[in-house]
Amino acid sequence: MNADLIIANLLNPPVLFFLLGGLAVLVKSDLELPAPIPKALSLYLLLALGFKGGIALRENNDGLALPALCAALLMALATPIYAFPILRRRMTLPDAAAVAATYGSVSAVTFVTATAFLQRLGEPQSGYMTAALALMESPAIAVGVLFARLGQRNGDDMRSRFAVLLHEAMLNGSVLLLVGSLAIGYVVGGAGGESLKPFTEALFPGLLSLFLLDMGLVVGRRLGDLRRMGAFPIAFAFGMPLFNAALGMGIARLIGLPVGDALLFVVLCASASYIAVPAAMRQALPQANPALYVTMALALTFPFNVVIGIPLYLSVIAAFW
Amino acid sequence: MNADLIIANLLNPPVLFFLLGGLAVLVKSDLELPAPIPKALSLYLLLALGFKGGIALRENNDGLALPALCAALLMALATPIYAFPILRRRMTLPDAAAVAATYGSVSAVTFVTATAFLQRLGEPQSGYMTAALALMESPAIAVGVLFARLGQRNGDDMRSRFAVLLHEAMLNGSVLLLVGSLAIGYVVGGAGGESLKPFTEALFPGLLSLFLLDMGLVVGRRLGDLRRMGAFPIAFAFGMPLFNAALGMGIARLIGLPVGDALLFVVLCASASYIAVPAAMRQALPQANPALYVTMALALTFPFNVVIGIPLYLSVIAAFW
Amino acid sequence: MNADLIIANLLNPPVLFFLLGGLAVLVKSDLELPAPIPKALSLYLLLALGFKGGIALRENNDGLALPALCAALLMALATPIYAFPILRRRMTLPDAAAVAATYGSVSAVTFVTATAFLQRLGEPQSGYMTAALALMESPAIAVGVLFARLGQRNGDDMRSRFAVLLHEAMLNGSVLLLVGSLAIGYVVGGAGGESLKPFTEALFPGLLSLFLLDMGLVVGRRLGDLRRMGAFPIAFAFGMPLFNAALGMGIARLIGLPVGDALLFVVLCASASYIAVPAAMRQALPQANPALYVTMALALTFPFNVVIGIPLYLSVIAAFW
Amino acid sequence: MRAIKRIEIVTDALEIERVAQVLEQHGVSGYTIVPHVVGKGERGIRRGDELSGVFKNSYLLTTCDESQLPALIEAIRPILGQRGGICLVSDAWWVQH
Amino acid sequence: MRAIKRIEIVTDALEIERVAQVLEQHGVSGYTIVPHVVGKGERGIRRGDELSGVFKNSYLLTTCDESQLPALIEAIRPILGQRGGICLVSDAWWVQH
Amino acid sequence: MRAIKRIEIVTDALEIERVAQVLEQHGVSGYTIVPHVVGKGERGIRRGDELSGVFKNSYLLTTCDESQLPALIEAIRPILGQRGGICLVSDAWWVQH
Ligand SMILES: Nc1ncnc2c1ncn2[C@@H]1O[C@H](COP(=O)(O)O)[C@@H](O)[C@H]1O
Ligand SMILES: Nc1ncnc2c1ncn2[C@@H]1O[C@H](COP(=O)(O)O)[C@@H](O)[C@H]1O
Ligand SMILES: Nc1ncnc2c1ncn2[C@@H]1O[C@H](COP(=O)(O)O)[C@@H](O)[C@H]1O
Ligand code: NA
Ligand code: NA
Ligand code: NA
Repeated sequence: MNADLIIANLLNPPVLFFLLGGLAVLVKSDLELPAPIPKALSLYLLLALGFKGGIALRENNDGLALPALCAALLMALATPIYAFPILRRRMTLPDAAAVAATYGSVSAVTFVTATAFLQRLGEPQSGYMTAALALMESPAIAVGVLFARLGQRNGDDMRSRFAVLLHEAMLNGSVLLLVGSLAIGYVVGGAGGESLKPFTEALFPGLLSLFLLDMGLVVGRRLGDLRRMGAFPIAFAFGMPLFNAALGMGIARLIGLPVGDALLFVVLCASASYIAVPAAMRQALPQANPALYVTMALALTFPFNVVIGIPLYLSVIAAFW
Repeated sequence: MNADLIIANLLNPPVLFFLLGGLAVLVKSDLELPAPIPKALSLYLLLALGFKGGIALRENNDGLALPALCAALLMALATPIYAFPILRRRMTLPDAAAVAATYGSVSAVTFVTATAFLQRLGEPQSGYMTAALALMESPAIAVGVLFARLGQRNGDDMRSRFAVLLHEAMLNGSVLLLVGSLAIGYVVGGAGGESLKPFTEALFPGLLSLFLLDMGLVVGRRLGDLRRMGAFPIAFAFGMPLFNAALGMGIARLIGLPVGDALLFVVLCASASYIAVPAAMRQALPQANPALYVTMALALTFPFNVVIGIPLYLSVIAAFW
Repeated sequence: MNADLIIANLLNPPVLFFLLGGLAVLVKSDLELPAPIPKALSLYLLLALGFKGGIALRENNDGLALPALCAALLMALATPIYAFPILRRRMTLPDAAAVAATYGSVSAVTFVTATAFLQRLGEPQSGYMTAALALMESPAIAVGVLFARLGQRNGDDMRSRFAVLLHEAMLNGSVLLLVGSLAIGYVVGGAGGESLKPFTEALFPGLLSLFLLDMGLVVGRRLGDLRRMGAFPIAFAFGMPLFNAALGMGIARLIGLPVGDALLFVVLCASASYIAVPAAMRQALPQANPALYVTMALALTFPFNVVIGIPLYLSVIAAFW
Repeated sequence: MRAIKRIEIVTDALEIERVAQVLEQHGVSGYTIVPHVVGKGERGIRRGDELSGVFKNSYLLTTCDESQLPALIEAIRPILGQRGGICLVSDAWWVQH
Repeated sequence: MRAIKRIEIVTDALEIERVAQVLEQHGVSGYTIVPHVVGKGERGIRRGDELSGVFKNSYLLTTCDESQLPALIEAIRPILGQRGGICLVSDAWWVQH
Repeated sequence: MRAIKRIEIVTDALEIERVAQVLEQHGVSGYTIVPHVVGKGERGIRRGDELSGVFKNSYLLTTCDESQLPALIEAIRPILGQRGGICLVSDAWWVQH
């Protein structure tokens, strides 16, 4: 693999700010972004991402959108199906279901970081990958909860919760903002979106850096929870992304996605959700332990992808494409 | 009227984000902008609006500033005077007074949206219209409370509250920030304000979109209150802006305002306050029911103006000018 | 001295917004920036300042960095040493120690305002001055607390607190963010930092204006505390900056700093801390009275430096260089 | 001053709406909520998740007559049983105005 | 531990300053305020208006000696009468330190 | 319903972590914290400093059995003695779920 890409990624300001956040927790500094700022930044990132994606979706359609979206949906549905039986051997039913959903769903921030990395490298990317991101947020949640339901006695109670869950998964604020902004970007198009560019594009790398600084703090604080975790979840949190990345690469090659889009697709497959999934699980599977599934996604898979995964995947793609 | 303008307005990103906010409430999504962000955005809009207005006021003085400001003051004072007797037939004294004040005062966000719309159309606008906005915020509050006082027994108590109210109305944070930024823009002028442009101008459409997304959420949540409201307040909330718009157009024509400024003036006349007025009424008329006057201004008049009113008024102006 | 510079400074939008904030308190307006926004703005300023400083540090090294940093460290250590005996005559031991630390440490906002002023005047400045700012935040705190410890009986308790304090002083969130951003800017360099420029540079004057608006409000609210303060603290709060500015100028002349850097160095010497010091003192010297040391730094020394001090120092420097 | 029962409930912020509905069904005149509190109990620490905004508690304070208490408690108990949290009852006097 | 009276007041955030002033006039040693609480009572739901920042409640906790109580209550009652809200009094023990 | 002791503590936000540790050392089952409250006491007004983020209080509510109370109070007292604040104890009933 290509050490230059790893270094290029490590010299990316957002990644460096992420590491700074982690360092701050390590040295027990009291640095923190006060309460609603991280939430506001994540809304900004989704809005900007969706809006740019919508404009791109309209302008550049190379016929690969449909296969890419189908592949995305497929991966989102398949991941929990093959992950669940593995997880179930070592975890309780609700925990296995929640972790399976976590890895089938995606991390918008990992995607956004890959996007910023491609932009630095001057590698083009398509708007429909943002649509793929939106598409992959929810299906795995439904699959995961379905597994939990099938395995449980009190089906009645679960049935009523299932409706709540579908609603929560599809109309979760983050998903809605992403999809809505995508639609708005599509509707107004490039000329109509010009006036928003300073907001959605010029500010993007800066606000992403600030957000990743906070992610570093959040991840750092979670690292303590790892001690209470067995070897299995830790192995899974690194193994699953690598497996999914390999699978994703094969699919991307088959479809014929260009390099940039292939990386984004792989990153979607390899990433795990720590926003949409906990929000839905709280409702649908309150028995699942968030200290397990959130910590795996957030403290292990997320930093692995952002620091090593993205350039690693890209260097493999570059070798095979 | 001109359907193209309506469509142009509907393709304006801020308006689309407003509709997205409304949609989010409709489908019961949990999308929300966390607590102080909307407030911070509204302060930003006032600061940027005032600052740009101040610079424009200094640079471009076409002799219409004084008549425009006099007309603005006149409309702000007259509106509650003719609105009150109509309202009093169907409402309690404090409610009628509060609603009269609401419609005599103005909505800065409606004004700002009209401003962004004109900018998209390339239609010029004058700095003194921002001064008119500032001028129209408070007088109607004083008139409304005066009516309530005249109709009430305990004049003594009201007298002491009247001083409090005048203070609240004139030195309300929003009004002060707008006027202060206007003054600062005027003092530093175009060259001195250059360094703030990326903040006050380039970011403006983006932050306005974000704020209107939140306004859509707020309005959507208020829509439920409409059911408990009679037909009269609803009719008033649409009728009054139309009447005031017509009146405002006549005055703008008489003074000879150019198209852009005429639209802004009409929008000021047609809009209703939901920030300055509640803040003052809480002190001066605690007996008035905010579920009535805030809901009328916010859930009916505001969306009507932003979505339909602005392009409608402009198309009429375009026809007569 | 040069009246033009004073006026140029007063026509600087950030300074005008600072005065607007003070005015708002004076007229009892309810204008306020809601809770975490000021904190978020201060984090932004530190991040942007550090990042820009790091890039500048890498690109432009004129051999003056080392002497400048040594001089900065010296002033930070010396100031509390000569300030403490003067203060001790009229104040309790903990208060004298805390005030000594306050004036040995620095105000990042004053520094940033000087930076913006230089930029308006087109005067160049070096990246290592930002490093000097970071370097001067903590040492005075250690010296101040050492004095308090030497004068107190219960040395044992103090010893344990001293470790806590050093940690707090060095790894305080603000200091860490500044130093971390400096390091990141240095590592990525000019080309690597290009993508963050709209965030760290274009927005800077605007967000500084917004922050200074809030500082005006904060200072205004503190002015009431001055009445309860004797003449001595007030005299000290003006005398110490002037003395330190004179001393700083001499040192800057000796080292041969260019005009811009000389001003920044003088501003560091003349400014007093109201963020890092209270955060550390709460832990290390809880007996010291914040109504004394914070009010001196915030309500007297800060506005003095921002409104009069910066142009005054520059006009003297301009005369002697 | 009238003797009343003072009830405090801490539970998941999401469930507090359901608690409030139960109160209204039982004719309780009013309540006050602190929307975001940090807590520790059997389910570990709950300080509100920074990213997803979930896992936070709310605190609710209300009052009722002694006669209303048993029915109210029976209605609230299952919610707490499902989602965790506590309910404390104490004596107080209501200052009439 | 010393027996004291524990007083809780919920009212319009704006009026809480006036309540605090009344407390100080009556020589009450200290108090604690939760600045922003959501409430429901006779005047409907009050959750703080997002735009104008008005219509929100505050919660105040304080203590006094039994002897101070009657005068204090008489002073607070009119404020609550005008603006709404509640005042609860209960028994507690103050842990001296 | 089981009779328990209800304990409320208000002190510097920084010290509240130490108080929580003490509670856990004494086997207290749970607690709830309002992280940021405004207060007035012997040390003047504490409303949280806007710039440095210091000088703010937290409020903690917890419960214990009558038998645990004396030891708990002895452990908390020195913290309050050093940093200020109050500790109130009252009677309540715990609603079992
Ligand atoms: N003894 C207690 N005193 C005060 N609050 C408690 C207590 N036990 C539990 N809580 C609160 O109730 C929430 C849920 O409790 P649990 O279901 O036991 O995890 C906790 O997060 C605390 O906020
Ligand atoms: N029974 C109650 N228990 C707790 N809080 C109450 C109660 N009644 C009223 N409140 C609080 O007092 C505020 C004003 O009450 P009201 O004047 O009745 O609308 C409400 O918004 C609640 O926060
Ligand atoms: N009588 C009281 N009632 C309620 N809270 C109090 C009381 N006395 C003190 N406090 C709280 O305890 C904090 C510290 O008190 P002190 O150490 O007396 O300054 C104050 O800021 C208040 O929040
Ligand atoms: Na995935
Ligand atoms: Na109007
Ligand atoms: Na200094």
